[in-house]
Amino acid sequence: MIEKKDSLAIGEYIKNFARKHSLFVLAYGTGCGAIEIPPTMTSRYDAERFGIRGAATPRQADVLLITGYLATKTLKRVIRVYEQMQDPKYVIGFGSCTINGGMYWDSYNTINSLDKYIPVDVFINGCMPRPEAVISGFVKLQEYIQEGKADGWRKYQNNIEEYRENQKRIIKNWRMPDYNL
Amino acid sequence: MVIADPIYYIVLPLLTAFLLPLFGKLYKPLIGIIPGFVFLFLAYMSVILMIDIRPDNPIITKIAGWTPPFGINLVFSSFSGFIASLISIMGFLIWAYSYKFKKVGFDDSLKYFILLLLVVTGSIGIVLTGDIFNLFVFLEITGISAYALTALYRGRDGAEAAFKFLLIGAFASSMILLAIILLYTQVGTLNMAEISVRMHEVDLKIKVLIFILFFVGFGIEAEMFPLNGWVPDAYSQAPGPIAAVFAGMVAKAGIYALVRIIYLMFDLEGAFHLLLIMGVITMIIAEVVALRQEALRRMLAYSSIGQMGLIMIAFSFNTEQGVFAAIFLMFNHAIIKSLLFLTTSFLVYNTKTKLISDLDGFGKKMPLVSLLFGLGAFAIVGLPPFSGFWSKLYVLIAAANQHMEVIIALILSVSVVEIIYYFKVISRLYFRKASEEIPIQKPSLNSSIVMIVLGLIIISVGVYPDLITGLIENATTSLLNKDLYIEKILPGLAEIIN
Amino acid sequence: MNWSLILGITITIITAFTVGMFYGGISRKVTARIQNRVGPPIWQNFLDVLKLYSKESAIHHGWMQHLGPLWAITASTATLMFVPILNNGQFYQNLNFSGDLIFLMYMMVFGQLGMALGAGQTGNPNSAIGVSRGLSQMVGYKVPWLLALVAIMVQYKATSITGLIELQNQIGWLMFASPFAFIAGLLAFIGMMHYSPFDIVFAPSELASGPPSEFGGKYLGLMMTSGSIFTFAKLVLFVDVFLGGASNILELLLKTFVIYMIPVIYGIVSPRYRTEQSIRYFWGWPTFFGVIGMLYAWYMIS
Amino acid sequence: MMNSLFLLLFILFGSAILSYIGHRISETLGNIIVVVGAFSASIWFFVGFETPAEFSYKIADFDALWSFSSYSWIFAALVSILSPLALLYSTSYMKGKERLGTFYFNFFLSILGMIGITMSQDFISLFIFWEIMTWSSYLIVIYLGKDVEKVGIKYMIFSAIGAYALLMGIVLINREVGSLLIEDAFAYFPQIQFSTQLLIGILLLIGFSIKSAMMPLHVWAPGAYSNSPMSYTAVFSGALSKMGIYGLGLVFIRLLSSGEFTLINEIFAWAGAITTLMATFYAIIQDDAKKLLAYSSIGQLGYIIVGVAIGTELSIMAAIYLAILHAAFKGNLFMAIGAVEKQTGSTDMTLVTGLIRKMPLTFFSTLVSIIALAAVPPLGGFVGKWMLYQSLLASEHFFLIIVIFTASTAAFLYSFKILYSLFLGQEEPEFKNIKEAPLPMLIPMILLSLFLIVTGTFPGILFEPIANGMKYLGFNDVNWNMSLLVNAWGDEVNLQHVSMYIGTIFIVAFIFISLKNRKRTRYVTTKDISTSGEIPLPHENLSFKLNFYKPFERAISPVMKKTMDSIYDEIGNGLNALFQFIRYIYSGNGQGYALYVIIFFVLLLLLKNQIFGL
Amino acid sequence: MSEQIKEKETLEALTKTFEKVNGIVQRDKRVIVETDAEIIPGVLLYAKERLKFTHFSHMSCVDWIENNQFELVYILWSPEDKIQLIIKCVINREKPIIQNIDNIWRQANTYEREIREMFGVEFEGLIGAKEFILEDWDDIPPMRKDFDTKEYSSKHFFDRPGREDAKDVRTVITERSGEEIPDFAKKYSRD
Repeated sequence: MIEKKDSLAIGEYIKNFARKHSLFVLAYGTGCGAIEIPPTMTSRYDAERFGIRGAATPRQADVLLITGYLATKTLKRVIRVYEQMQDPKYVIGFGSCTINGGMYWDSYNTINSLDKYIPVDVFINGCMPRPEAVISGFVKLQEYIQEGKADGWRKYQNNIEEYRENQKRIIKNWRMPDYNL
Repeated sequence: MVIADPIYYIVLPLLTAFLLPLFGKLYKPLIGIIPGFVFLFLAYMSVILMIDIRPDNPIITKIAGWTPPFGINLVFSSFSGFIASLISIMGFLIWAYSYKFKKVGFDDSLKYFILLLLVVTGSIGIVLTGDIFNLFVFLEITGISAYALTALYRGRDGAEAAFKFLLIGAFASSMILLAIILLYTQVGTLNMAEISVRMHEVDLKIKVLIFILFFVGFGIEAEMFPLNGWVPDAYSQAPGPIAAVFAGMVAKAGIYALVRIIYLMFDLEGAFHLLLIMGVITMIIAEVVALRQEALRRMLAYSSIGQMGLIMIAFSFNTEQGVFAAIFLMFNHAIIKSLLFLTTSFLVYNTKTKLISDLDGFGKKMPLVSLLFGLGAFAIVGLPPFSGFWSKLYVLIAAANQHMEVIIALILSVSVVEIIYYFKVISRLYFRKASEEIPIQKPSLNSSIVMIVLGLIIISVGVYPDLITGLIENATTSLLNKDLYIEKILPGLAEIIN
Repeated sequence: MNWSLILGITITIITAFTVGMFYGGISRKVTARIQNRVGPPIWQNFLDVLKLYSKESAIHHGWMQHLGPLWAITASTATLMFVPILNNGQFYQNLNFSGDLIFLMYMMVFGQLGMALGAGQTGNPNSAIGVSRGLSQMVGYKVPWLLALVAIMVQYKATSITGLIELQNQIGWLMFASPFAFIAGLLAFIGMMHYSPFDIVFAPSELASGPPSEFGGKYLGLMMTSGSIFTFAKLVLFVDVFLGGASNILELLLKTFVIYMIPVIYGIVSPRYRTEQSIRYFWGWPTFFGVIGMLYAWYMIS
Repeated sequence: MMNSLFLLLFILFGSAILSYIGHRISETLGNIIVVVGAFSASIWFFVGFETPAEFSYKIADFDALWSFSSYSWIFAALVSILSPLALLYSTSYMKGKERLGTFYFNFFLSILGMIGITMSQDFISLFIFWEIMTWSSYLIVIYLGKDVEKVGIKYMIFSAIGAYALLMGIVLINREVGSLLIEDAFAYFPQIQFSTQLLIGILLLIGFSIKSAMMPLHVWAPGAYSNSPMSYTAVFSGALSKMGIYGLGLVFIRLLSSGEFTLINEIFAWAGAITTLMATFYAIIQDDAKKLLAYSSIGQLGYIIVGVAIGTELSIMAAIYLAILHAAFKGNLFMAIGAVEKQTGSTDMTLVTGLIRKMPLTFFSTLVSIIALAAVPPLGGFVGKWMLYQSLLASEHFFLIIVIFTASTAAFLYSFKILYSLFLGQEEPEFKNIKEAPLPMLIPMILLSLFLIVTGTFPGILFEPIANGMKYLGFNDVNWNMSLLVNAWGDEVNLQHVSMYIGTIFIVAFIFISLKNRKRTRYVTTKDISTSGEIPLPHENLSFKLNFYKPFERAISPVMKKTMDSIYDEIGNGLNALFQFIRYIYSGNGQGYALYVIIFFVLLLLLKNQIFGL
Repeated sequence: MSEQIKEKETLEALTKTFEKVNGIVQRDKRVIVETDAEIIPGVLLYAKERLKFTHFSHMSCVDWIENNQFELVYILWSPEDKIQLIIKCVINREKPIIQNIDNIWRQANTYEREIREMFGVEFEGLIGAKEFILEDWDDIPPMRKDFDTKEYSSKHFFDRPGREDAKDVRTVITERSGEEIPDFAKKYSRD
C-alpha cells in the first residue's frame, strides 16, 4: 500500500528525476567564461550525456549559467532574463567573478557578489573553471535537484523585497516591468 | 386651329429676322420675345404636322403656286419632317435657354437673335426643300449666318475661327454650285425628284464627278474628315448655345443633304462604300483626337465629329436597319450634344482657362449643371438606360446584319476611347477637391428648365425607346422609298420618262 | 458511444507519441555518435517532455498563444487518425475510412497555421521570422510533394490511402512502381521533416528557436508532444503511400525507422540553407523528378 | 397588380431614390431608409414570390423576359444575402462621410443591376443591367476620390472593353438567332456556323471574365477593390464579381456545350489557374491589407473560373460552392478590414498591429474567414477545394491541379500575414484606446462567420440549391449527402467525423492545458519577450512586419519581373504617342484645312475608278 | 633611414598655414603637432581636405590632473602618403569645452560621446549627447584621475569577506606544497 504522502513523494521524485536529467541551459555568455562552454558541450566533454543541452530563450530554459563577471549594465539584463524563466529554475555562478568580483573586485562597474542580486544554486570557482569543473558543478546541481535543495527560485520568491533592494542599489533607474514571480 | 403649312418654316423666321430691328425700335425687349413666339409656333406646328404624317402621304407645298418641276417645292415627309421638327424644337429650346443668357447689350442681342433665326431658317430649308438650287441657297443662308455667329464675340480667336469656317465654307459653296451647274447641263432640271428620275441618262463619268463635288461640298457641312478643320474652332469659339446649334442643326442639315443626294439622286453603289470608309476614318480620328484635348469644348467638338462619323457609317449600310439607326443617332446626337454644349457653356464660363483640368470639384459648386453634364456624357457614350445606348445598339445590329464584324469592333473600340475622355471629365467634376473658391455664375431658371427638359428626354427615351422608334421607322421608310417620293412630287413623271 | 473506437484512438495516440519520442531520442543518439560523442540516452526526450510538464509556472501573451499548441496537437492527432496505421489491424483503424490524401494534405497545414498564429501573438520578432520562413519553405516543398502524390493519385485512380495500400498489395510497392514520384516525394519529405539543411524555421543560432521562442513549460511540452506525434504520422503516411503500408507493428517500425533515418543522417552532415535557397532547391531537382513522375503516370494511363 | 419581379426592382430603385433624399435631409433618416430598404428587398426576394415568377415585355422591338432560373436564383440569393448585411455594415462604416446620398444611390443601383442580371432571361435586359451595375460601381470606386485617374479610368476601360465584347456577342447572337432570349440562344446556337459560334463564345467569355478579374484582364481589380469603401468592396468582391462567374457558367455549360470547344475550356482553365497563382504571389508581397485582399479575391476567383471552365459536374458544383463561400468569407474579410480601418484609420499592415485584445470579435470573424479561405478542413472552404481537386483529378488535368494546389498552399502565406500583421504582434501604444467595432458592423461579420462555421460541417445545406441550379445547367442527377463527400472513384471524406474528432480533441486538450498549473499561468504583455535581456521601450515596436516574405519574394522574383500592369502601361503609352501624333492633323491652320479639302477632292478624283468601279 | 620628405612637407604645410601649430616629425611616417583648442576643427579639416588625411583613426583624452588640463589627441592617417598625423590640444580641466568634429568625420561622434561620458568633456553641438556607455551614472566621470574606483566599488557593491583564516591564497598554496613564495611575488602579498 502506498500512502498519500508516499504517492506525493513518489510524484515529487519522478518530477525531480526528470528535472535533473533534463537541464536546458541558457548561457549568459558575456564574460570570458563563455569560451569554456563550447568544449563542455561538444564531443570532448559531451555534456549532453547528462541531459544538458542549450536553450535558445529564457522561456524554455531551466538553468541560467552566468559565465564570469557582470557589469552593472549587464546585471539588469541578467535579472530580466532570470525573471523570464519558468519555475523551477536554477542559476549557476561560473568563475570567481560571480563569487567575489574576481580580478575586477575593485572595478567601479563590475558587481562583486552575484548571490546578493539573484539566488545562485551552485558556484563553480576558478578563473576560468575547466570543463571538468563545469560538469562537476552541473552534477552537483543535479544532486541538489534530486534532494530538493536547489530551491533558489523559491528563495527568490520569498525574499523578493530584499533582492529588489539590492538590485535597486545598482539599477537606479528601475523601469522594468514586473515579471512572473 | 392653327394653319399648319411647311411654308411657315421658311417664311416666318425669315420675315421675323428682317423685321426684328423694327421691333427693336418699338420696344427693346421685343427682340428677345418675338423670336420666342416664332420658335414656339414652329415647334407647335411641327407637333401638329408630325401627328398626321405617314410615309405615304408627305405634305408637298408649292411655293408661289408653280408646280414642280418648274417651281420650288417644300416636302414635309416623314423623314424631312422629323428632322425639321427636331430642328425647330431644338431652336425653341435654344432660344429659351439663351433668352436671358445674353447680357451683351442691345446690338449684340439683336444680331444674335437675327442670326439664330436665319440659321434655323436655313437648316430647315435645307431639310425641306425639294429643289437642289434652293438647297444651295439655304445652305448659304445657314453658312453665312453661322460664320457670323462664330465671330459674335468679336475676339481674335472668334474671328480666326470664323475665318477658317468661311474659307472652308467657301470651298463647299463653290463645289456645290459647280456640281449644280454641271447637273443642270446634264439633266436640265433642278428639281430633285426629276433629277433622280433622269439621273440614269447622265454619263457615268460626269455623274461621278458631280457626285464627288457634292460629296466634298456637303461633307464639309457634315463634318466629314478631312474636311472638318473648321469644326473645333467654330464650336469652341462660338457662344455656348451656338455650339449646340451647330451640333443640333447645322451638322444635321449637312448630313441630311448628303444623305438626300446619295439616297435620292444618285444610284451609285460606290457612294455607300465611300461613305462607310469616310465615316470610319472620321469617327476614329475624331475620337482619338478628342482624347488628347485639354479644352472641354474642343473635346466636345471632336466628339461631335466622331458621332457624325458614326452616323455616316450607319447611313452607309443602305439597309432599313442602318438608316433607322442613323436617324436614331441623329436624334440622340442632336439632343445629347446640345445638352452637353449647353451645360458646358456654364461650366466653362466659370473657369479661367476653359481647360478640363480647371473643372475640379464643380460637382459641388454647380450640382445641377454637373449632374446634367454627367447624364449627357453617360448617354452619349451609350450607357444604358439612357437614350444613346439604343442608337448605338441599332448601329451595331445593322452592322452585324451586314456581316461587318470589323466595323462593330471598331465602333466599340472607339466607344472605349469615348468613355475614357468623358469619364475623365466626370471624375474631375465629382471626385476632386475644388482648388479655389471662385464666385460662380448660377444658371438662370429658363436655362435650367431647358437643360432639365433635355435630360428628361434622354432618360425617357432611354427607359422607353418605343416613344420615338415609331417616328423613326416612318422616317426610315420614307427615305428608303424613293419611288414613292418621286411619285408624290411629280405624279406620273417616272412613267413618262421611262 | 463507441468505446472501442475511443480506446483505439487513445492507444494510437500513445503509440505514436512513444514511437515519435524514441525516434527523436535515437536521432539525438545517432547525431552524437556521428559527432564522436556519447550522447544522451534514447529516452532523453521523454525526460525533457516530462520536465516541461512538471514546470510549475507558465506565461502566455494572450489567447492565441494559449490555443496555438492545442491547435497543433489537434491537427497532428487528427492527421494520425485519418492515416491507416496498419493495413488490416482492427485496433489502429481509427477514422481512416473517412479521409483521403487531399484531406490529409490540408489537415497537415492546419496545425502549422495554428502554431503560427500562436507564435505570432507572442510579439517576439524571432517567432514571426520563423513563421515567415516556415510558410515560405512550405510552398517550396509542397510542389514536389504534390507532384508525387498527384502522379500517384492519377495513375492509380485513388485518393484514399486505404485504396492505395490495397493496390500495393497487388502490384508491389509504389516506390518501385512509380520510382520518379517516389524520388520527388522523398526529397520533399526530407524538407517536411525540418531537419538540417531545411531547419530554417527553428534555426537556434539565428532565430533563438524561431516560433516556439516564447513558449515554455506546459506549452512547450505540448508542442513537443504534438511534434513527435506529427513526425510519426508523416512517417506512416509516407510508408503507406510509397512503401505499401505495414501489416504488423514491427514491419511498421522497421519501415518508418528507415525512412526516418534518411533526413536525420542527411541533416547531420549538412549546413543550413537560406530560405530562398531552400525554396529554389525544392523547385529544382525534386520538382523535375516530380514532373517526370507525372509524365510517367500520364504515359501509363494513356 | 404589379408583377412581383418588377416590384423587387422597384423596391431597390425606390430605396435608391429615397436613401438619396433621406441622406440629403439627415444621416440617421437616410441610414434607416437604407437598412429598411435593403432588408425589405431581401425579404421580398426570399418570401415574397415563388421562383417561377415571370415578367415578359417588349422593349424597342426586342422580346424581353424576366424570371429567375434555378441557376440564377443561387446568384440572386447571394446578392440578396450579402448586400443587406453590407448595407447594414455601411451605415456605421460610412458614418460622417460626404455625399452619402450619392453613395447609397449608387450602391442600391448596383444591387439592382446584379439582381437584374440574374433575373434577365434575355440578353438585352442582361446587358442593360450589366451596364447599370458597371457604372454605378465605377462611381463608387472613385467615390473616395483617391487615385481617380489611375484606378477609376482603368476600371472603366476594362469594364467598357468587357461590356462591349459582350455587346458585340449579343449583337451577333441577335443576327444569327433572331431573338435575344437566352433560351432561344441556347436552342439555336448549335445550328450556327462554327466560326461564328467560336467568335460569339470568345466575345461573351471575354465580357464575363473581365468582371471576374481573370488574368490578363484583371489589372483593374486590385485598385478598384481596394479603392472603394470597404462596405461596398464586400459586395463588389463578394457578389458583383460573381456575375462574371454566372455568365461564364451560362456560356461554358449551356452555350459552348457541343464538345468542339474543349480548347477554349482548357485555355480558360489555365488562365484561371495562372490567375490564381500569380494573384496569390502578388497578394503575398502586398503591405496594404486592402490590396492584399484585393489580390486574394482575384486569386480565389481564379479557382472558380477553373471550376467553371473544366465543366464537369463536380467542377461546376465546386465552382458554385466556392462562389458562395467566397462571397461569405471575402465579404466578411473586407468588412473586418473595414472595421480595422474605421477604428484605427489605417490598413497598412506595417503600421497597424496587436489589435487582438482590442477587437476580439473582429479578429474572430477574420480568423474564421481566413480558415475558410485557406481551405483548412473544419470549415467550408475545404469542401469546395476538395471537390475542385477531385474534379480535376477525374478529368485528368494533372498540371492544373499542381498549379492551383501550389497557389492554395501559397495562400497560407498571405492568410497568416493578414492575421498576424493586423491583430497579432506587439501592441502599439498608439492603439491603446481602440475600441471594438460598433454593433452594426459586428452583426454582419458575426452572422457571416456563423454561416461559415455551419457550412463547414454541413455543406449539404448549400448542396440542395446548388443541385437545383445544376439541373438548369443540364446536370440532373446531382445527389449529395449532408456532410459526406464522395469522389468519382468512390473515395470519401466524412466531414462529420472530422468535425467531431477535431472538436473532441480540441476540447480535451483545452481542458488539460487550461487546468494545468492554472494558478501560475499568467498573461504577460507582448512587451515582455525574450530579446536577449533588452527591454523594448514603450515606443519601440519589435513586431516583424516590413518585407515579411522577403525570402519568398526573392525566390519567386524571376516570375514577378514583368507585370501585366507594366505591359498595359507600355501599350497605353504607345497609343498615347500615336494619338498625340494624330492630333497634329488638326493643326489649327486655316490654309492647311483648305489644303486638306483640295487634297481630298483630288484624291477622290484620282481614286474614282477604284471607288465607283468605272 | 628614409628622407622623411613627405613627413616634413606635411609638417611644413601645417605650420605655415596655421600660426598656432607647431610640432615635430617624431619618426618615419609619424608627425606630431600641438595646437590650440580653438582651431582644432580648422586644422583637422585642413588635414583632411588638403593633406589627404582622410582616415580618422582614433581620438582620445588624457587627464593631466597636475596641470589642471585635459589633453585631446586626434590621430589621423593618410592612406595616400601612408603617414600618421597626431594632433594634440589641451583644454582647461575646470571648464572642459571644445568644438565637436563629428561633422568632419561622422565616426568621431562615437569617440566624442565616450570621452564626454568618461571624462566629462563637453563637445559643442554634439549629436546624441546623452547616456552612452554608463547607465544611471551619478558620480564624477570615472576615467578622471580623481575618481577612486576602489572606494566606489566598496561603497556600492557587496565585498565578499575572504575566507575565515584570511590568509593569502599564495601562502596557503606554499604551505600546502612546502615551497617558498618567489621573491617577485612577495611584494603582491597581502600579509
